[in-house]
Amino acid sequence: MTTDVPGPARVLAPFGRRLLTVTANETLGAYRVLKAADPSGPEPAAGQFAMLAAAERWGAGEDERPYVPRAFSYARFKDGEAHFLLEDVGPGTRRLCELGEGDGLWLLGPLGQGFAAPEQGRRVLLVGGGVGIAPLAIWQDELGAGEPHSDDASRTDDEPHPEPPRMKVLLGFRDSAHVEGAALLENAVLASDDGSVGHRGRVTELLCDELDRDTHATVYACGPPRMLEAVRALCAERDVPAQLALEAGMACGFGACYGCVVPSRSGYLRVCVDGPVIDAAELEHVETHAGSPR
Amino acid sequence: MTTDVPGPARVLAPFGRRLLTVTANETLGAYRVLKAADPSGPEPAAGQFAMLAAAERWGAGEDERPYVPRAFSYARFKDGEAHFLLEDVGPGTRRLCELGEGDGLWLLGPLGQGFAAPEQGRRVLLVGGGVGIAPLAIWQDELGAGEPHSDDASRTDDEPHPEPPRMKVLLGFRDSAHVEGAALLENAVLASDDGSVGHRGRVTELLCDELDRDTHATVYACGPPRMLEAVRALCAERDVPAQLALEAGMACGFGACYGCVVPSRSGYLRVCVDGPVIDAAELEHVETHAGSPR
Amino acid sequence: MSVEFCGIELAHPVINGSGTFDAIAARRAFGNAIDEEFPFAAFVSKTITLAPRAGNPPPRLWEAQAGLINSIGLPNKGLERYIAEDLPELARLPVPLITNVMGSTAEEIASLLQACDARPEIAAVELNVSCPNVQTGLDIGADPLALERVLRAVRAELHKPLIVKLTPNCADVSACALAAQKGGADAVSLINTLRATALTPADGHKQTLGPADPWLGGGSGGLSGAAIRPVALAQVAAVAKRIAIPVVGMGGIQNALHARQFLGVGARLVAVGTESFRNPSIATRIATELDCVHGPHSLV
Amino acid sequence: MSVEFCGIELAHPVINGSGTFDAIAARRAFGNAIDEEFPFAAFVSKTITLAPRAGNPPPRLWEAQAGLINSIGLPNKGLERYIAEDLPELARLPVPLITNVMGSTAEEIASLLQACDARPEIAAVELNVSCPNVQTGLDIGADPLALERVLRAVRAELHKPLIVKLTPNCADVSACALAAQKGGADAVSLINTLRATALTPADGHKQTLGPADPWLGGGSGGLSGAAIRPVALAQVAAVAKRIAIPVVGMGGIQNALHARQFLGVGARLVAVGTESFRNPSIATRIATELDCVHGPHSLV
Ligand SMILES: Cc1cc2nc3c(=O)[nH]c(=O)nc-3n(C[C@H](O)[C@H](O)[C@H](O)COP(=O)(O)OP(=O)(O)OC[C@H]3O[C@@H](n4cnc5c(N)ncnc54)[C@H](O)[C@@H]3O)c2cc1C
Ligand SMILES: Cc1cc2nc3c(=O)[nH]c(=O)nc-3n(C[C@H](O)[C@H](O)[C@H](O)COP(=O)(O)OP(=O)(O)OC[C@H]3O[C@@H](n4cnc5c(N)ncnc54)[C@H](O)[C@@H]3O)c2cc1C
Ligand SMILES: Cc1cc2nc3c(=O)[nH]c(=O)nc-3n(C[C@H](O)[C@H](O)[C@H](O)COP(=O)(O)O)c2cc1C
Ligand SMILES: Cc1cc2nc3c(=O)[nH]c(=O)nc-3n(C[C@H](O)[C@H](O)[C@H](O)COP(=O)(O)O)c2cc1C
Ligand code: FES
Ligand code: FES
Repeated sequence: MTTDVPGPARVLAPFGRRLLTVTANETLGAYRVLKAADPSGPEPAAGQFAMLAAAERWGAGEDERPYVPRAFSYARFKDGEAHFLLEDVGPGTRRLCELGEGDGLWLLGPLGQGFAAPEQGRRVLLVGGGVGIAPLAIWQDELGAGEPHSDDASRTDDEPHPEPPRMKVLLGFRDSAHVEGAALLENAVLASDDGSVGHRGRVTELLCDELDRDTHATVYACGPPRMLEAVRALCAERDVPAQLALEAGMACGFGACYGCVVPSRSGYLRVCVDGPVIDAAELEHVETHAGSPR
Repeated sequence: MTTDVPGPARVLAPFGRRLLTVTANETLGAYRVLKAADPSGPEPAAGQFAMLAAAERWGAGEDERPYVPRAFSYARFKDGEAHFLLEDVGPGTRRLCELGEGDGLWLLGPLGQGFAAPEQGRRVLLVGGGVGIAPLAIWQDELGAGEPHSDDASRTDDEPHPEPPRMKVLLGFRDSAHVEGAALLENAVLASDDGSVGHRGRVTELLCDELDRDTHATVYACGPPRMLEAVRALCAERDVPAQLALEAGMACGFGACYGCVVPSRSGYLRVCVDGPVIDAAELEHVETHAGSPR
Repeated sequence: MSVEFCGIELAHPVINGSGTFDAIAARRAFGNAIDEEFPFAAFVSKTITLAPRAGNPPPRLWEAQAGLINSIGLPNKGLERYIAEDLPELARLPVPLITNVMGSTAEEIASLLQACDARPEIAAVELNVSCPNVQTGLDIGADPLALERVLRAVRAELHKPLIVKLTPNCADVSACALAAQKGGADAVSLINTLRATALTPADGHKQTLGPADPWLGGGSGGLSGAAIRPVALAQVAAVAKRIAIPVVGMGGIQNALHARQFLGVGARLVAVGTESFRNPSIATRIATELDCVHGPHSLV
Repeated sequence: MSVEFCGIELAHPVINGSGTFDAIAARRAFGNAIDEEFPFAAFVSKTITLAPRAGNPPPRLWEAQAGLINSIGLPNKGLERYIAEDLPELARLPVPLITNVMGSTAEEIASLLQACDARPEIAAVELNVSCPNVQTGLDIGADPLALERVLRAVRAELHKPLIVKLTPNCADVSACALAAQKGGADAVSLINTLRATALTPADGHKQTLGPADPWLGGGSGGLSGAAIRPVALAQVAAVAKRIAIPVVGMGGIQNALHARQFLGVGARLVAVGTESFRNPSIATRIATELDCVHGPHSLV
């Protein structure tokens, strides 16, 4: 749903997990887009996530894992349907990737702290790596892609809507199978490690070029920790505000276990309640060993 | 396969479990008949059993059980295909009942001590209760049902075959859905707890009548411990030899864990190596609390 | 339907395990819903120490077969800030508050108890003598004599119920429970996590033969969840048989059947820990099911 | 590819856990195949005591989540018949024999060691000081001082390697391992099963609230299998760091990855127990895979 004014960055979750029904599981190159009907669930803020578990056979994989639920960013929320972008990296994601229409999905969410609106006038740079593009997609939905949207045409209210901020989308992927995930966002400039599509090399090289051109921007980034660390460093050097959507191994997702911490200037932060979106200025560096898969 | 002379009561198992392919899973009233191709496996002796586990999702049921494999009597072995009669009583049997054609099945077997041939001239009484009829079916196959078999007609060797022993088959079930399992044997006289088919009451009442008529018989029995105890007592009072196929909770099936014991006159016996078929004379009583489901 | 525990009236017999539910963080995530639908009959706070602790470096979690290994390292803001910042928040909860504390000497414990004694928001104190994640030298909870001695030294500081949270990593937990009773405990709780470890997987599922690299930032940790339930049930049964004071049983409880087993072997209350991570409102469901099927818990 | 263990040359580093494989029963089930395809590099026999023991009444097994609880109760024919009847059979195995013994006093242990010393069929002795299923009063294995004292008293009776099988049900297993080393052990093995229990399910999956009825004939038992692996790995790592003598690591090992983890934290050998129940030839597969992927185990 495209709204021109971003909502609050933290939407509260109902207490207790909900049993949703999977409506679709679509292949998107190397990824899957899992969709589930969540008619009673609140619309999440961009950058928030949910804890997911299959209703059946969760505790059934290789080595009898997964046991605890897994965290996934909302990639989109449309007409009471939640979309998640999944990459199969282990038993939990594998099990979720297996789900089909009609299967049950436990969801707890929306959780965590989402993206905050850019400072008026600053250009928006969305920087995503791999499956980390997911929260940027829903953020683009919220901010407006900077392109006309078909459903905007049907709007009849005559209130003036603020101009959507100028936006540039920079996405990096491993190879051409992964690049297909970029379809989740509009108007993306691409990089690939193997050069199969777009710039051969890292997405942070594209970011560097952008910032060299003009630092009057707010950066929103999500991806592997090493990429986020590069983004952080690039922005810090240039005094560009950046919001990073971090990952960490999680058990609960709602601040109960203290398991998902990353170091910050003010001590350890729990990614699930203090993040996942964290102001880059709070971090001395991005922890690369917090138990996330990348 | 009908052979007129029963083979040895213990056929050795190859060391190591084998991965079989399920060829059929047929409903038989309240039971399932699971068939799997075992081309390299030896033909079991009647009364022997195998340890079975599904190749996938064993460790995946309710409460993450089953964990160890489960014991099942061979109900039939025909042209390199093993048949098992299953009753769903818990997570292990449930998982096996779910298997379909083409699914993988781990099998270790044949294991244990089977039935010994009857003393020359004695009438054979097969007494089965519920899913315990399974080993009696393969035993009837071995002994010959006392009826002409179609494949006997094609025999061309001109050796005289000994007369198959006179045989009576007495089977008891809970209700009409379970009675359908009787189709596994030929010429059975039936009893049912609810009187829906055959004698209303216990199969041991039929046995009692038989023995009152003529004690010159050998009894082969398999079923719930309480039934076996009644069989044992009836035969002991009348000096009728009886072989009982016992059950006990098992972890290994090959004598390794000492978990499957039942008390006997000479101390605890391991049902998996000293049985499952045990001469009733060795038992003071049939243990009812050995961890079997009935 | 309510249950009496050390003179405190609880609505049902299900509480949380210390360190497995943060009511303040839950309010951030779920808003007022958490107060309206609070799942536990009492709230046990995470272990508090005199001085603030940062806790262990990440990673702090490892998922095991039917269990979870944690190496959290008891991060907490320290007694002073707990009282100043957290107590007012926790006082708003609709259930009694049990504050869990840990000290490495009798003096430290005495200070912690004194401070808790002075605060009316706190209904009872749980003393953690068992946390395997922290290097306190020796676990006093594992040595019956040391445990009794420490408790005798500090007991007078607290005029409220004192629950001693035993360590399961000991030779004879019922001897430790008896020592706690002799030392003046009003109740014991168990089990805490079992000492455990996990190694870093080298390139996916291959593990090199070289010297092994521990996964957890803290080096080793504690195992909780379903995997430990048979051990927990044995320890709770052994303890309940040996002592007269009430027992809080926990360790891998996932549903009402499990809760009933712990109550059946003699626990007065049960606590849910790791299962709340999988299903945050599971305690409500357990309490409801305990109640539906079997009526008043006074039966126990 | 072979590995040296207390002066004994083994073909690979995988042996069996005592009481989890019966070579004589296996011969009845599998015939000579068992000798030709024997999966272990040495065979450890089930615990033998001076007098015969019947073991516990059934049921003796309970399946837990990713684990197994047993309450076997150390049934065995006693030393005399073991030597007369079993030794000749076991001597036919293609691998060295390690006889596991248990005694409740130093005198009993001394007699057991003397008898084993006299038999050339026996390559080494494993002394079980840890079995939680049997009421020997206190487990000597859980008390470092008692353990060292007993070992000193008996060590001279045996002129062969002595492996002490530690109990995991103790406060500090590495202190016990050190005591074993001081007492004259040539190696230690761990972990034995964790004390655990299970209750009889009342009408299917409902459990009544009344006093709970233990499922196991022996009342309580010991947990083995996958569920205990994180605990086992932590104990083996702690012990290997503390002592100089070799360590036999076990507890929930199911595949070569797990074996490599135990070797990685410092075990010289690994033992497979419960997993053999699920797959009797798994040790062969583990040994092969250890070998294929990583070459000589002398690397360890
Ligand atoms: C806020 C947030 C948002 C996320 N959004 C997305 C998303 O939109 N899409 C997406 O695909 N992913 C997302 N992730 C990552 C996702 O949660 C993980 O990929 C997932 O949890 C992996 O689970 P698994 O069982 O498939 O793999 P695991 O086996 O759990 O492996 C994943 C990584 O965890 C570590 N690991 C391995 N074994 C264990 C173990 N036993 N215990 C603990 N750690 C282990 C390793 O580092 C491994 O690479 C997000 C994570 C967070 C925190
Ligand atoms: C030699 C032999 C031959 C057999 N032949 C057949 C056959 O031909 N067909 C057939 O259907 N069955 C047969 N059985 C019985 C079959 O093995 C059991 O029904 C099966 O093991 C049950 O497993 P489950 O997981 O379905 O049920 P479980 O949950 O294991 O329950 C079965 C019974 O085990 C006990 N139990 C419950 N929970 C546990 C637990 N956690 N741990 C241990 N015990 C528990 C209870 O008494 C319960 O009723 C045979 C058994 C033996 C020993
Ligand atoms: C992540 C985590 C953190 C914990 N923190 C504490 C703690 O701070 N203090 C304490 O006494 N116990 C702590 N525990 C132990 C639990 O309270 C409980 O005793 C244990 O987890 C067993 O219960 P369970 O299996 O239901 O989780 C913690 C457990 C976990 C899993
Ligand atoms: C059924 C069973 C019987 C056992 N019997 C003995 C025994 O007689 N002596 C002994 O020292 N250990 C015994 N053990 C312990 C094992 O040797 C081993 O230490 C333990 O099971 C952990 O390994 P695992 O998880 O691989 O089974 C037994 C274990 C099981 C499961
Ligand atoms: S995942 Fe449990 S505190 Fe963040
Ligand atoms: S099942 Fe293991 S000894 Fe019989």
